[in-house]
Amino acid sequence: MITNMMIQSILPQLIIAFGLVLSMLLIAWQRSQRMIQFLTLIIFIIALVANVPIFTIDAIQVTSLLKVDSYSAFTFMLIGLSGVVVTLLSGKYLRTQTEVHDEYYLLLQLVILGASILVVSDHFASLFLGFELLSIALVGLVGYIREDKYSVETGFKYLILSATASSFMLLGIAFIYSQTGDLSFVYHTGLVSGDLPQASVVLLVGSLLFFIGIAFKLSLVPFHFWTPDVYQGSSTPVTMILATISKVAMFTVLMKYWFSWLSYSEAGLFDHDIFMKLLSIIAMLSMVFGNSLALMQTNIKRLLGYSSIAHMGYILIILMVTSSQSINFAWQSALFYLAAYVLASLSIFTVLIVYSSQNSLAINKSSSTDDDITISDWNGLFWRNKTLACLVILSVLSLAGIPLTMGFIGKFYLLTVATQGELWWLIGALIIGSGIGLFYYLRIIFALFNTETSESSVSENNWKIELPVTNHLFIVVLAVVGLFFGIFPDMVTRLIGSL
Amino acid sequence: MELILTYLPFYPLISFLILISFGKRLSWQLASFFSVGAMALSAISSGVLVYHLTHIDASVITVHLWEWFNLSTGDSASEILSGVNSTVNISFYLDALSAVMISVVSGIGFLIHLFAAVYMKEDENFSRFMAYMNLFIVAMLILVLADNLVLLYLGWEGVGLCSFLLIGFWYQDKANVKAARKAFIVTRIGDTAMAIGLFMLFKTLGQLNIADLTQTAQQTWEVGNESAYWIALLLLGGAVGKSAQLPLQTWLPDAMAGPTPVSALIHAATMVTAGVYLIARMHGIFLLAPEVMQYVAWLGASTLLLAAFAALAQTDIKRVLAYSTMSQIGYMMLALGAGAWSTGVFHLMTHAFFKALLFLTAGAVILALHHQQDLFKMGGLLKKLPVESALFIIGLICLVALPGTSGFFSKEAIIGSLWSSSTAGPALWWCAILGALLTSIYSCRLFFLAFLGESRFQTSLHVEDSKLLRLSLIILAILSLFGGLISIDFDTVFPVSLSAHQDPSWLHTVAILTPFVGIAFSWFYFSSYRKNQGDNITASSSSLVIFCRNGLGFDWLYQWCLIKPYCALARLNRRDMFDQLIMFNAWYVKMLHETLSASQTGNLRWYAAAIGLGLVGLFTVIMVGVGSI
Amino acid sequence: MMLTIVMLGLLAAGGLAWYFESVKAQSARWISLFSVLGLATFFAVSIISSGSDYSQLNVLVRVPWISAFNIEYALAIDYLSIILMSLTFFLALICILVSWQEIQTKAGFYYFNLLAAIAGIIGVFCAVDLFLFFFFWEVMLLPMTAIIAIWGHEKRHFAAIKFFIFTQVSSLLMLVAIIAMAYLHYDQTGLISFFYQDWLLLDIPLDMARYLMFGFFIAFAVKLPSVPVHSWLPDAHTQAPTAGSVLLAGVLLKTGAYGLIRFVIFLFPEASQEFAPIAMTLGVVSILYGAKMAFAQQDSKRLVAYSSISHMGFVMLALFAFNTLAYQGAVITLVAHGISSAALFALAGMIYNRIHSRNLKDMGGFWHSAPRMGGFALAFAGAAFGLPGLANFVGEFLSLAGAFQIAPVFVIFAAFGLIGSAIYGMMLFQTSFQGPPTTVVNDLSSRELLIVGSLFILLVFFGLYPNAVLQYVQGVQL
Amino acid sequence: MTAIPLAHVLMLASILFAIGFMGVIVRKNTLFMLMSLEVMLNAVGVAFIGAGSYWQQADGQVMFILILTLAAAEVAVGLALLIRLQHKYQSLDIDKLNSMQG
Repeated sequence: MITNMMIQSILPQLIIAFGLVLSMLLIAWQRSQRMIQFLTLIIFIIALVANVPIFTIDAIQVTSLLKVDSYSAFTFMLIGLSGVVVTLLSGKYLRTQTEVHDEYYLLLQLVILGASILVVSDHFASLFLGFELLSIALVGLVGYIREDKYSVETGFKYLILSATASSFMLLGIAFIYSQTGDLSFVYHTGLVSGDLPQASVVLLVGSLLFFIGIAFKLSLVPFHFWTPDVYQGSSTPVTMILATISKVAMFTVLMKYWFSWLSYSEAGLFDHDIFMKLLSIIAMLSMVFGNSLALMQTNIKRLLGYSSIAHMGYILIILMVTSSQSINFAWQSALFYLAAYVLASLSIFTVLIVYSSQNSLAINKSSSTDDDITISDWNGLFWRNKTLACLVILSVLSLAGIPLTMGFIGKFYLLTVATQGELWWLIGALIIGSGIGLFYYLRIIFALFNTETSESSVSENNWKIELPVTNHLFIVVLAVVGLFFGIFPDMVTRLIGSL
Repeated sequence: MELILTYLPFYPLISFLILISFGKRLSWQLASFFSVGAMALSAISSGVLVYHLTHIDASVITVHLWEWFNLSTGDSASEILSGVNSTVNISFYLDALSAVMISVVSGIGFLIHLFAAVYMKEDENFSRFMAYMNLFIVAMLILVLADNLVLLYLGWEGVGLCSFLLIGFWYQDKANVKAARKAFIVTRIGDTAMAIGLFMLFKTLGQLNIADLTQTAQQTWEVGNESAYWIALLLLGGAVGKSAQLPLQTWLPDAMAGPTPVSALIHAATMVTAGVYLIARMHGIFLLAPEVMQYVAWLGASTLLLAAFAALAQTDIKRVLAYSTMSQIGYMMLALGAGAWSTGVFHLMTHAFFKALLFLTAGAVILALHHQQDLFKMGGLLKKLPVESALFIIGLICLVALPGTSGFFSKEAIIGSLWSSSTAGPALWWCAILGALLTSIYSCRLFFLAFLGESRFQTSLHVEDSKLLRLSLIILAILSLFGGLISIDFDTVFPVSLSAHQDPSWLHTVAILTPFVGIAFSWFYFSSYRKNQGDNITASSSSLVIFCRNGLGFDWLYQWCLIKPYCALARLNRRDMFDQLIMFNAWYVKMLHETLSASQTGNLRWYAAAIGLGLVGLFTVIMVGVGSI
Repeated sequence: MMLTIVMLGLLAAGGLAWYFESVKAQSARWISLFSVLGLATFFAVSIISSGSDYSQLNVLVRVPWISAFNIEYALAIDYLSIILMSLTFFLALICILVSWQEIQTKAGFYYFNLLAAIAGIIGVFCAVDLFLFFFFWEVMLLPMTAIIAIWGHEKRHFAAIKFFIFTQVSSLLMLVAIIAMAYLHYDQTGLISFFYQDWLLLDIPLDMARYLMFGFFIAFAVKLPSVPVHSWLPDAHTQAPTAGSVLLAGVLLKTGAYGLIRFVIFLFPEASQEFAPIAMTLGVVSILYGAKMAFAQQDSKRLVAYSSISHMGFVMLALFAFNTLAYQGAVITLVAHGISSAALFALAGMIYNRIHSRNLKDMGGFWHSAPRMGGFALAFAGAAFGLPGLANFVGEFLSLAGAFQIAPVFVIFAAFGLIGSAIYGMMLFQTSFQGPPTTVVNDLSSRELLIVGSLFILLVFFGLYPNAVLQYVQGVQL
Repeated sequence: MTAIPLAHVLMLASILFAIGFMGVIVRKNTLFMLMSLEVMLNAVGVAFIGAGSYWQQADGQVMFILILTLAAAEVAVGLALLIRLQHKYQSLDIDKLNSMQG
């Protein structure tokens, strides 16, 4: 029985799907990059507007496939906003190319659709749909710019590995299904097979396989290998998608699954403790390894790839919540952390895009963009353009979890969860990881102030970077938002707290 | 009277401030006027104060300036009960003992300032020199006037600092710099012991006011009390450092690197006797620890002998005098150890007179010889510098304590007090006699080498014909000769010694005769020095003599036991082992980074395999987990 | 309100300085100077005119900040914070004067950072909501790190990173302890609270208190710094520009001591008592090790940095003696060391400006050409080795005399530090100012004379009349 | 006809899956890698069908159809990339693609 309420609750997804069709029609009618970009933007904004009322509703089950609640509304907001930013910046980025790239926006919309389905899915089938929509579209995007020297390599790596990972995930789902006879996340009594002597072991293995699929997308150790290469090889807006939309959607669905799964363990069918240990090991490894990997990295995009490994390790702490009472708080923490992480990533990738487009304009590079920005390219950026540099500083500090930024409040949430759960080992790893992380974060910041080498290497006329007003405004907005929520996080925490 | 006492240290302080702020801009006249004038004011004030103290009424004058800090532990109830006054004040306390000290400090100080004004006239940093001298007087006056041990400590460190500054006055010479550092650090070791003593005093008695704590200690502690023992021992440590007694005596000979007036003022007359003053001042505690008094006596005796032997072998005129100072302070310590407080202080005073005279005269000689200090390059000065020689002879006869001189009175009194003292005894008496003998021998050696025989130098003499200079020397000479007649009444300060025992009658005779024996011995033994012809005498280079000349090997011992290990330790650990331990973590992370980076080969098949490996790994974890449950 | 105005004022002044420097060169320093002067006066006037008794914490502001965690913007001051804030203001002025000529590049941004750091430090001294405290604690680090990293010497990046990582890692431990405390409060009262005075009412089980105290202790011990977690300090001090060193040594280290007093000793009295032997051992080791290391250094600023470690060892020893007298000693040592180490760093900076080297081997005989400088150098070295009459002596004396009541053995060992300090103090002074003259240096300019003169006068003032500070901390019961 | 035990189906699926995965790891030729991926996906399909028949539900088959779609989409993208690879490197050797490291 489909009610109005249900329609309303999945309205954002419907809007995007409808918009997708509309976009294709538009392409058939007239190929114009500007128009399709505008349409995409409109679609995202409408979807975001449609998303607003969902914040206030209670959790609502839309068929057995989807479950919409305010948490998913919040993550959808994050995804949608990231989509908007990506759309805006893609315009900048693609305009430096010669061809008309309307498929790009289609793929982008597909990614957002996949992600938005993921966050509301409550069933393995819908999860699978969303997951694959996201992955396949991303593969398309990752290898999108054909002229780029890395595009084939990146595309292949992402394709093969993500397909492998999704096969793992599917096998896991099949194992789980074979034991529970139910593809929905929530446990329904009496459905467990008595056939197998060690039902819980198969369940465990199935869960493990399923988790590997997600862990791959979240680039957790030891499934992180693809991250730096794909981050580096993709065009920057796509990397931005990988870093924000994909991560947010994946983590949300993992949380949904995991907290529903608590019901299995409460029924004694699933050995939560072992899995918990497994997760802690993965989390600790990710924190330490991710940060260590980034330590001496000079390529900024690779570095951010490594740092995302660590961040996903940090946020995994939230899954260690055992009692169902604290699930609410765990959700809040996760949402805040994700919000902070998304904002920081968006900011720093924005700078990357603006910087490289500015740079390529200045140096008059032809079609192929050179995205291999290293830290030393940013030497003295602070003296060349304060706004850009300030945004970098803010976002890097946020990633490092230093006060004045949302990242700090996010870390505070995480530590609160960990302290409440008395997860001392994880706290230890988090502190060590942050300590290591500071090293490369500070390296970036110091480079911004470095005056020694940059002045000589860059000729005088393009020493100062002048930004177009729109870019400038955009960057200022990002910085102000980041700073404002960093100092007065109350608005966000209240919003999250009310969910 | 209080007012005069209050202002006493401020005259030199003001002079110091003027001199230090204007520096080289002051002419010689002005600089001398300020510094010597301030000293004259101090000297006059001291005179008035002493007169007042002895002839009018009070046995004690105190003046309270302001509260420095409060040592109360906040637990006021118990403090009121115990009646402890724990404030540490900037207050002055003048009794007979400090009166002697201020008159010595400001009186002799004045004379030496007068001398120095002439002596240092040519130095380009004249005003800085006089400023330091003035500052020294300030610190010394505070030291002797302090009514509590913390203020005393202030003066104590202050004089140490000035001594440091003045030894290193000619700072461009590395040797002087080293000597200054040595003096400061060695005395600092003693000071630290003293500081611990203060902490202990405060812990046990709850106060640091000298008069009060002496009273409290004597009321609450039995003789032989353990706390008193330790406190006295620690205070002795301070005194030993400042007064250059064993085992912290090594700095004094090197301190002669400073200008001669400095040696006279600081390293002969005043500062080095601060240790004696401290023990005399704290006699109340020492009386409760007779064992420590014995230590004091024995330390004094051994220093006395050691320094005398060392003096015998010196070639530098000032170093002879330095060892002689050390030796004479040994006498004072001996007296203190024997409980003859007043004789110790008396000797302090007479010694200040004649040793200042000796140093200043030596300074005049050195100046005349163009800064030649080597005894073996002097000789025959008696004829060439008759006035100086006469003055020097006066100083020497006081030093060897020929009857009638001031040194005679004080030294005989010390020797006389030893035999029957409960904390000294015949053995120490013999030490003192031996010391007296040695004193006369090295004095004669000094005299013969420098003043008799043929002159062993070529240069013409540079004669400073200054009346002021002569005047100060002559006043000192008069004081040295007749200072023994000054009688001081210490009854209000020290307990009256009970000399119930009757000493054997031959003791006095022996004591009086000893110097003559020494002189006679020298007359023959050093005859070559006395009547040498030309330059055929040189310093002996036998190993024993060199051993004595080097202060009996203490420097060498400390060099190897303390300084070298400390420097080696510092050098070894220059890079800070804790830092390296911590930075080792950084290295470890870097290794991890490199290992992990190597795993990022960019090879797709390896990445896929890694997923498989990860799966296997996690699978193992799960299986182990399941198996273990 | 008053403190908020002060902090915002400092930030605003920093912003103005930054802006106006680009409009008119050399304006930043004047703006900073006058704004700090003005705000300091404002601070002093409001403290005096309020006429209240600050022997207990006076809560000045308390407004909700992050309601989800019941975090408040709460500021409170007592005499301890007022003393340290006054020191901060004074040294802020010194810092500006010290930077007057030294900082020529990017001066606007420099003064912004300087003032921001000072605002953060003021915040640390008055925050009583622990989250807010942590916030300020971190915020003051950022501009400080920037000062080291941008205007520092040759190895500035390394030093800045080291400084930042040390403090950050240790303060994360503190953050965990803070959160744990807040939830302890929740367990006991059903309400999360980060408010200091709420915490004082808690009944903390000893076995928990041990760990919590340790979390706080680590952070403050790093900041203090205490051996064995001191090694950021020599690097940071050496590489920082003069004003950076002055600020670091003068005030930043004091935040560690302040934290120890307020958040370790008063919050966990029993656990700290229990921990005292270890802490005192650390204190003594710091004293001796710092003195020894100082002696081994060739770099003048590094030498002073190690001497700071030694001095802060006295503070640690005194604080954990749990004795009123030692407590007073610790407070006066804080003030005295703030002034004296600032003075030594200022001097080292002045020498550096003249000969462009910090190596003691390049120095010697400066007295010949710069007697005034030599005189002050001697005075400040004297302060460092505890010359009576200067403020440090009072601090050391009270600390040791107080601690001796409790732990004589520790104090006897600590007293060896007095010898060690004399050794390095003498070495510092003699190798730079005595010996044969190497280079001719200019004597102090009038601006420099103002700096060292005012520092010296304060040292003497507090040395002879320490009651100016002590009267405010006398009644404290530990 | 006795039903095949679920355990056997799962085992078969696992073995097939492992074979496919090994194929992905060991084959250098990109085309074979894509084929191995197909094997993996089909192994999953077997598992789903087996489980669906065990539970007597259509869900398993539905999932299988979805998987088939996925496989098709993946191969489509994969082949497109393959052509580009051939075009660019004149080879299908996957090991040539390692320009990004470290």
